[in-house]
Amino acid sequence: MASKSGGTYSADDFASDQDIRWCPGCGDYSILAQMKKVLPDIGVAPEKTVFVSGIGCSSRFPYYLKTYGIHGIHGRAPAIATGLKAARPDLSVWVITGDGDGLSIGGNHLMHAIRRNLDINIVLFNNRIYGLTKGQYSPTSPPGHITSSTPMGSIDGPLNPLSVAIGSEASFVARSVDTHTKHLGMVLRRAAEHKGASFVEVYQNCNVYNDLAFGYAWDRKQRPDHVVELEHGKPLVFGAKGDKGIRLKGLEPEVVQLGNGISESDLLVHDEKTDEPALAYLLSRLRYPHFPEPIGVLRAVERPTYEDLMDGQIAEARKSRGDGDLKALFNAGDTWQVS
Amino acid sequence: MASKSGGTYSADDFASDQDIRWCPGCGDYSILAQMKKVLPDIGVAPEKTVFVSGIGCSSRFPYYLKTYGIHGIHGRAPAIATGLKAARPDLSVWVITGDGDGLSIGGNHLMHAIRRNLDINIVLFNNRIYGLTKGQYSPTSPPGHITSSTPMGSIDGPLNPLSVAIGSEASFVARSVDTHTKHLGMVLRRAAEHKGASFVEVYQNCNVYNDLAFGYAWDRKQRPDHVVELEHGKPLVFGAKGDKGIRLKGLEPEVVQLGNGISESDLLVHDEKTDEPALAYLLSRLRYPHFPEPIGVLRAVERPTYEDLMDGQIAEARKSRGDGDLKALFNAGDTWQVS
Amino acid sequence: MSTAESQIPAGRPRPVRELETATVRLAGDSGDGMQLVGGQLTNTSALAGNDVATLPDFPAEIRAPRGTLAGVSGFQIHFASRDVLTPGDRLDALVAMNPAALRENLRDLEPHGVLIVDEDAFDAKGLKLAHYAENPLENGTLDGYQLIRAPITKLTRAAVEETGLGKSLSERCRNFFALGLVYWLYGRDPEPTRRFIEAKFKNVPDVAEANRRALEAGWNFGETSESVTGSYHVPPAEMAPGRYRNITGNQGFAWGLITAAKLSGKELFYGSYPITPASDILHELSRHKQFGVRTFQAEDEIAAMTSVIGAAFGGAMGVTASAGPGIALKSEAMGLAVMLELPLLVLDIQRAGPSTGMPTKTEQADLLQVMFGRSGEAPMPVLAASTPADCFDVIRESWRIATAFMTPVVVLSDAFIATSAEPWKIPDMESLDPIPVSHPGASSNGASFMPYARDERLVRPWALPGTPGLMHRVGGLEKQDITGNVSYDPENHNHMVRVRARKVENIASVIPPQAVDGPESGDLLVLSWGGVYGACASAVARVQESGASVALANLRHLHPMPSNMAELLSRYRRVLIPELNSGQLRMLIRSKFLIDAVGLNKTTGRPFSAVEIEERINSLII
Amino acid sequence: MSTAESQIPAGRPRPVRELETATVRLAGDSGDGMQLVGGQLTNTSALAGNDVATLPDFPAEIRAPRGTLAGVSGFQIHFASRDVLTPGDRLDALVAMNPAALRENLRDLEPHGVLIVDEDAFDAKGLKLAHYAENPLENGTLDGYQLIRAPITKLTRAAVEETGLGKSLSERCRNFFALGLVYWLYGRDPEPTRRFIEAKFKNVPDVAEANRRALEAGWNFGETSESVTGSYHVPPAEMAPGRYRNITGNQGFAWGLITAAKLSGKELFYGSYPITPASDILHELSRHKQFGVRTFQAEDEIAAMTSVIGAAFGGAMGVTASAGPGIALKSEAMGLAVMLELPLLVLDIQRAGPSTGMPTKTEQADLLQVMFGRSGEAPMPVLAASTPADCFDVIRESWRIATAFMTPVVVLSDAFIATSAEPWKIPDMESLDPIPVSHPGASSNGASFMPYARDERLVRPWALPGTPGLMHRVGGLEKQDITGNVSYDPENHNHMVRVRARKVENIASVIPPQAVDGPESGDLLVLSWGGVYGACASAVARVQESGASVALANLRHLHPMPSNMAELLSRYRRVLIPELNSGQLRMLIRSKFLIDAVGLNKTTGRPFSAVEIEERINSLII
Ligand SMILES: Cc1ncc(C[n+]2csc(CCOP(=O)(O)OP(=O)(O)O)c2C)c(N)n1
Ligand SMILES: Cc1ncc(C[n+]2csc(CCOP(=O)(O)OP(=O)(O)O)c2C)c(N)n1
Ligand code: SF4
Ligand code: SF4
Ligand SMILES: [Mg+2]
Ligand SMILES: [Mg+2]
Repeated sequence: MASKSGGTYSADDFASDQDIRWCPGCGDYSILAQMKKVLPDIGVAPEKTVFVSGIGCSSRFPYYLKTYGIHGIHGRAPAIATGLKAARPDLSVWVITGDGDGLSIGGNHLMHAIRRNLDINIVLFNNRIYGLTKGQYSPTSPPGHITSSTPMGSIDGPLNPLSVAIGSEASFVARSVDTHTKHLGMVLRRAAEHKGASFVEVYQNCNVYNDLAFGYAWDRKQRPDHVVELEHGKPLVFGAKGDKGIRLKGLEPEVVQLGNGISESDLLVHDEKTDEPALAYLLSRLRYPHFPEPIGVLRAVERPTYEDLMDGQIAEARKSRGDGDLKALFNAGDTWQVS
Repeated sequence: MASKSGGTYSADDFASDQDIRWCPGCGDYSILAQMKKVLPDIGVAPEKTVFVSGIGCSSRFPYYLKTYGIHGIHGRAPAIATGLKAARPDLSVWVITGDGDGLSIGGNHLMHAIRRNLDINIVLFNNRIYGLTKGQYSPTSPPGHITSSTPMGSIDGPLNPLSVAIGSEASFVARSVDTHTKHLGMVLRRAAEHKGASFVEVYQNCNVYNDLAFGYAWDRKQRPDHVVELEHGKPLVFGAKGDKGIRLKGLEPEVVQLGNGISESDLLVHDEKTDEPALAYLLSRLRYPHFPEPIGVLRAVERPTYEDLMDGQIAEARKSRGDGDLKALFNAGDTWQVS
Repeated sequence: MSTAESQIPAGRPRPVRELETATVRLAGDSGDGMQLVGGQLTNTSALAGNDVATLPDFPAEIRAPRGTLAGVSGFQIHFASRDVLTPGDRLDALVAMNPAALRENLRDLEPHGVLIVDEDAFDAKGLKLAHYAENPLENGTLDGYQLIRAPITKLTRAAVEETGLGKSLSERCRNFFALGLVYWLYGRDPEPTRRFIEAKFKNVPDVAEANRRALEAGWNFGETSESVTGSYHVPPAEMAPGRYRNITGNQGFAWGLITAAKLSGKELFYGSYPITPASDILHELSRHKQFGVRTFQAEDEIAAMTSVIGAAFGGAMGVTASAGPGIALKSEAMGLAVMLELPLLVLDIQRAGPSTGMPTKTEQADLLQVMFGRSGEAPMPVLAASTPADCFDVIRESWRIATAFMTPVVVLSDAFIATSAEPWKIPDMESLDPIPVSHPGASSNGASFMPYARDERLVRPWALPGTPGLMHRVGGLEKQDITGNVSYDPENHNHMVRVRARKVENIASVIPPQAVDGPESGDLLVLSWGGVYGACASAVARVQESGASVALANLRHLHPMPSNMAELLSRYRRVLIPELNSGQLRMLIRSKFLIDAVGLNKTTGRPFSAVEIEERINSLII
Repeated sequence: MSTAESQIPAGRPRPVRELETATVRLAGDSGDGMQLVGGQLTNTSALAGNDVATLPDFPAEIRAPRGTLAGVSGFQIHFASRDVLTPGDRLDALVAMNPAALRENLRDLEPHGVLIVDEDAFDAKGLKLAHYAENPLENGTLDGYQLIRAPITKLTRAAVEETGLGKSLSERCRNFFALGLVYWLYGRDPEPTRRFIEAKFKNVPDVAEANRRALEAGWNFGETSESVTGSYHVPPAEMAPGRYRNITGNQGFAWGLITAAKLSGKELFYGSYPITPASDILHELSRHKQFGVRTFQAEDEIAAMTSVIGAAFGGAMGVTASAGPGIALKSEAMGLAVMLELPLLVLDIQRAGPSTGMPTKTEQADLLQVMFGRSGEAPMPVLAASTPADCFDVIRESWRIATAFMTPVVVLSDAFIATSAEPWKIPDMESLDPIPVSHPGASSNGASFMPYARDERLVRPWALPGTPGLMHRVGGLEKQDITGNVSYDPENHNHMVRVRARKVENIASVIPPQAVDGPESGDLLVLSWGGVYGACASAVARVQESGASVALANLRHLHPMPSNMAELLSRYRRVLIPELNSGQLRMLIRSKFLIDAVGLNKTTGRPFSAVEIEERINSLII
């Protein structure tokens, strides 16, 4: 995250004058609302903030924020952001992408931006569908999903965005839900605060082409039983009555009922900061309906950012060789005088 | 793997007449030799076998085998192979790629071919360098690696090919070493036998631009202490004297000395077939010098292949609607007669 | 259920005016289902024996908020008792379901044209969203038109009340009310639409019932309302005998592909990545797996293109499609296809660019991209479809060329013909020539196979994996003539560059000479290609009637061009090339034939009207 | 260490022939280090005051097995006492380190030319690998040449014996033995090369010593061997006064970028993906971080291009480079850059295509790709460098245009000029004009900023993130004039397509009129561009000497072209356009100016020789 500008802002300071072009009821609205709430807390000036996106309903996001923004081309937002952040480390750079934009055409850029660990915040709106192009299945659509391009059901094994991010050496991985507004705000804030590439998956409802794809997490009634909210150092407890938990049997997680012999001390305790991401990976595998799906921060570890290392090498070069001098450069090696 | 043709072949049946264009001493030679040895055992006829590659030293591989082959364009071999296998499930299709071809420009195609689980065998020659273009660092080069494009050292966090494959939902993941010929042969055979997308990382020595990048595994003297050979159902034992092992402390692996109180029964036991790949992922994180690096098959589970599901839908459509009839298609819906 | 007779009152006599042609546009919010009822009006008009052409015009991919100008969706249909070549220039009738629709479309309505509005939608909110300071229904703005103020919302609600549908669901039926009214206005038989409603909503009988009632309520309103002064009759058109149906360009492509595959005894492998306006081809093909069609939704356009190369190497009919931005991504792999000399098709459904541009709007600005958008000398044949029905035919011709010459082929379409519909005479399979494809058989004599040996047309063999003795490797590196082995020999490369080009030029020897419509020589030749054909043909027909010496040549083969082009162009004093770009074909023609061809160019995202072309023609011949 | 004087015997008198020019090729196995010693010969020749031009010619990227024909690597140098424009047509002297090198290169050696061979390499194995049935040294094949049979391997081993290096390491010194012999032959001072050896091998003193000894042994062999009948002297050339150094085209690009960044007060962001022959620019730039250069090795060319767009939006000098296949991959993103109207440079180091083609060989076949290889109407300025030294200059001009007109710019080079070297007069910074770049400052008046408001040249402002009050969003969708908001308005799109084109055309108003070298009018104009310039200039100079009315125009600005082109072309009876492609500039010229320009085209992967051009000229003027 770029250095705080000290100024204090309100949500309105971040609202652009463009009328919003999402379908009524789209989950994108509530993500936008949370983002506007969170940006002032982060305290970076609007002019120091840049939102970069690809193509998709989700990728319209930058138009609705009164910051600098690039509505790029399909799948390339992480690469655009990489150039921007590497050239301008002073800026706070957000990447907004979708499950198609970020995991289909843009999967490779996402992977490389994450492994390079630039200090950018990547938010992937996962609605398990291609919304903008009217409802084809996406890399996160479940097997057998019937869509305009798969009338007999999808035959692709889906990707798990968090597993992909962890497999790409992510230093920060989190998940939240469009309708779980408080939690979403917290996760966005944590992502912004993290120094390094932050990857956030947000379950987003496309009520037109894939309504309730995440109904179990989207619906506040079902949520408690199908989602476990991670907290660093805390055991994995969930359930409407907070009476269920996750326990490890070797490497196998299992859902247990608390009480009669089983107490919180038996449960798996969350740790965002393990050197190796084995735990984060294991958590990313907990899927509905067999398990509650973890939301919150799965992993948050520090490692040097790409732009800091780049600045470091430039500084070092200047220190050891002095500021660049063209005359010296041109005259190095064999030269001769013609008079 | 495509159905056996019954015929029996020798290594020579798979040798093409092209003279080989690798540097003397390149690890590619021994991988080629092993491949020629293994192909006859697999028993697929040369004319039923297709090698598809991208661009790189490694990607010259298909020219040297007397099978069908496509030397494609940089990074796209998995996508070429996807079209070929989906259109011709009867063929045995191999993908040969490098750490640059497969993980840099081609990372996304690799990820998607793996998650779709076509029955193809992907062999990634990892020499941690761009050989063909004369030695720039690659996505697997260690941080700080000094190359022609990083005179002050690489600043990119590297990717771990096995972690990437596992993060992409791979049904088969394995690793071997160019000079460990017997083991390499075994791994290639296992990959071929696996029904589904097999991903194999081979440590390959580029003696010109990155000599001994994997010296600890390449050198038969050092190997026993820095590599652990995985066997399904067996504890993780390694060391020249077979006196060391890997034990799990919670999710943390640790190296232990066998004897005085510690026996093989305390060690982590390998299982290729867990439903969830948590173990395979954890193993992929064991890195030199802190740990011996696992070679052999990390994961091998069955799930339906893309082409079988596609054939299935076609068969189902024919069953329910009858063989495609153009007359019926054209005349469906509103039509009218002009006379 | 109730039949037309019982439900629709015979009604008191009203003047029925006879028309040769009528152009009607249904406009409303994207949520109002205008495209759906537009399709129905198209069908019933065709069933009534009219020739028809349509122009769907929906907003950019994404939904805009209800009632806004950005959210307006329109469907235009031109039906006539004579040959129809365009969706019509000016509107004889306009339906505006809300103020935004009125503001966006009124400009196209003829003076004294019929204007139907849902007056209920002209409330304060609706007017504000359409940036109307005051209500146009009240302030005389519309005096110049035959205004029909229908309380569509209220009447629809009333009509469907008994079905017990909720408020919002009932209002969803407004489009069928409007359709019913239009049906009455043009004397259309509502029966086929009743059947359609029944089929479409068979799982929700109450919705079906509601829509049926709305349709009838609309009809009844026409029958009874004083504000409807009369109706119109457009007699059937003269058409070649046979069975007809409506077809869109994308449907034509999809069906053309299935047909070409069958005629060539190949399995169709279609690898594509969704993109407007090409996605519908993928959707359509994925519905017909009983033909053995293999559809692959790739992770991106590069994968789509390379997967098709793999499939083609395997012996399938490999096809990919996209729009401009996706074609740009395919260009490197298209270069590989040129080098491998494998038969496959690349369909480019052009849309307004550059970059993301205006995804749902039409344009013809990818011609030079598909001609030259590859590294090195990488010639590819290029064909263009001119009408929705032509899309069906051009595919067979393209696949015939691809297989006969072992070359990838580009086929151009555009958003206009891809999404608009016209009557299509259903061919009987017997009338369609087979597409012969051959592959070398197994070889046992041990002699190594020569994948780049060529026949007299310079065509190499298509040897398939699985064939014993023909094992060979292909790749993107320059290859030695005949053997196909990698070669860096300077003379060989020089030779191969020329051979690849000559092979493509040789295609000119098998394509028909360019035909002209009109005088064999004269003052002006209008040279059209792709979707501009319809407007050009109508315009040329009109000026020909007025005796002008103007001919039309519609160029299907953009590369190579028919062998008689030079001679043909020389026979006219001037050549006019209308294009929805800045003059791309013109630049090719000028450089090839050194003639000072003039252009008519626009890039508004809309097709030409016949009038625009006619005016330009007149400016050139007087 | 020992000095030249002490070590090299004075030697007995030998005839020294004076030459105006000499062309020498050093050929051997790619492992023999021919490129290294070639570079040394280039330096010392330049230091001796000759003008020089070189042509490195190495095999495809990958190493071939030792001694094979595929593994032959050559380095050609042309040095003279007059202006040198090409690496030379025919060879005056050839060094062949093995039989394969002899077979591959002998054809280019002049009759009676000097032929130096390592006779030790002509053993059975070596001959077999070169497909020699019998030993050419024995069977009279070489009678027509001044054959110098040197036992290079043996003598080198002997010379370095004392250093105690192993056999294989000693043999690695053979190239310096050969160089020493060539130095004696052309009277070159070995001192600079001694210094070079010392510097290069400072960490391995024994290797340094060995190479030094090999160099001297070679010299001594020339001095003493009977088979060496004499030596040559090429006097210094007339050159403009100043300090000189040798520079390659890729070096010129790299240094030109660093210089342009400095002159414009910008930080250089270079995002690129390695590819032959562009990689060396990345390598060179990555060595100069003290200039604040930020080099980013992207995961692919698409990421390279889009990263540069991000950097440009951030206010950096964004530059990417590739060869044809990589440029194809960038094309979609180049279209975005056109839409965003951001200044950045795309360098295309052309190589032989199509597809992977012949990666290390030269060609000019990407011109049409960079002109048209984008979807929609996406005009971009295109410039081309003509010589290694020109590469340095063209970058400044391109960046000046990019920033003055807010547009991405394509700069073309090719494998030939990128890798060959020529003397370069080192500029003093004072002589280089600054490149003024301005950005709008903070705005507090709350009025929303208009990113697409334009000045009289139609240029929009470059507002940078971090500037209060100028927050704005850009993207690939069509944008409303002035506000830059997304717009689907038909007329707006039509307007914007034209504005983007006119803006690029406006560049013609600031570039110099096209100059010609030779008569202002006459029989023939040779129109050259890029790397063919040198051969064309020599050829034109020669025919001019013989009084022909032939002029040369070297076109740097390929788009837009200088405003006087039409008028200029009209002043010559014929126009000849030599290109290393199938006629790409010719097609642009023909369509723009409707003149029947003729071409001289080849695609062998090699540059033109002056003779080829001269012959074509003569065929046209007689
Ligand atoms: C190069 C290119 N290919 C394809 C498209 C068409 N396209 C636009 S958005 C999109 C998918 C969007 O899906 P997702 O990223 O999940 O976004 P959502 O609309 O669901 O928020 C596609 C295929 C395009 N604009 N550009
Ligand atoms: C589109 C494109 N970009 C770049 C290149 C240049 N290139 C060829 S191979 C290669 C990297 C090869 O590295 P790797 O895959 O590790 O193969 P290796 O040579 O190490 O076996 C690159 C960058 C190319 N041929 N095509
Ligand atoms: S299509 Fe779906 S994702 Fe897109 S705006 Fe509508 S509801 Fe949201
Ligand atoms: S460069 Fe390295 S990888 Fe390539 S052939 Fe030589 S040794 Fe092998
Ligand atoms: Mg989505
Ligand atoms: Mg490598």
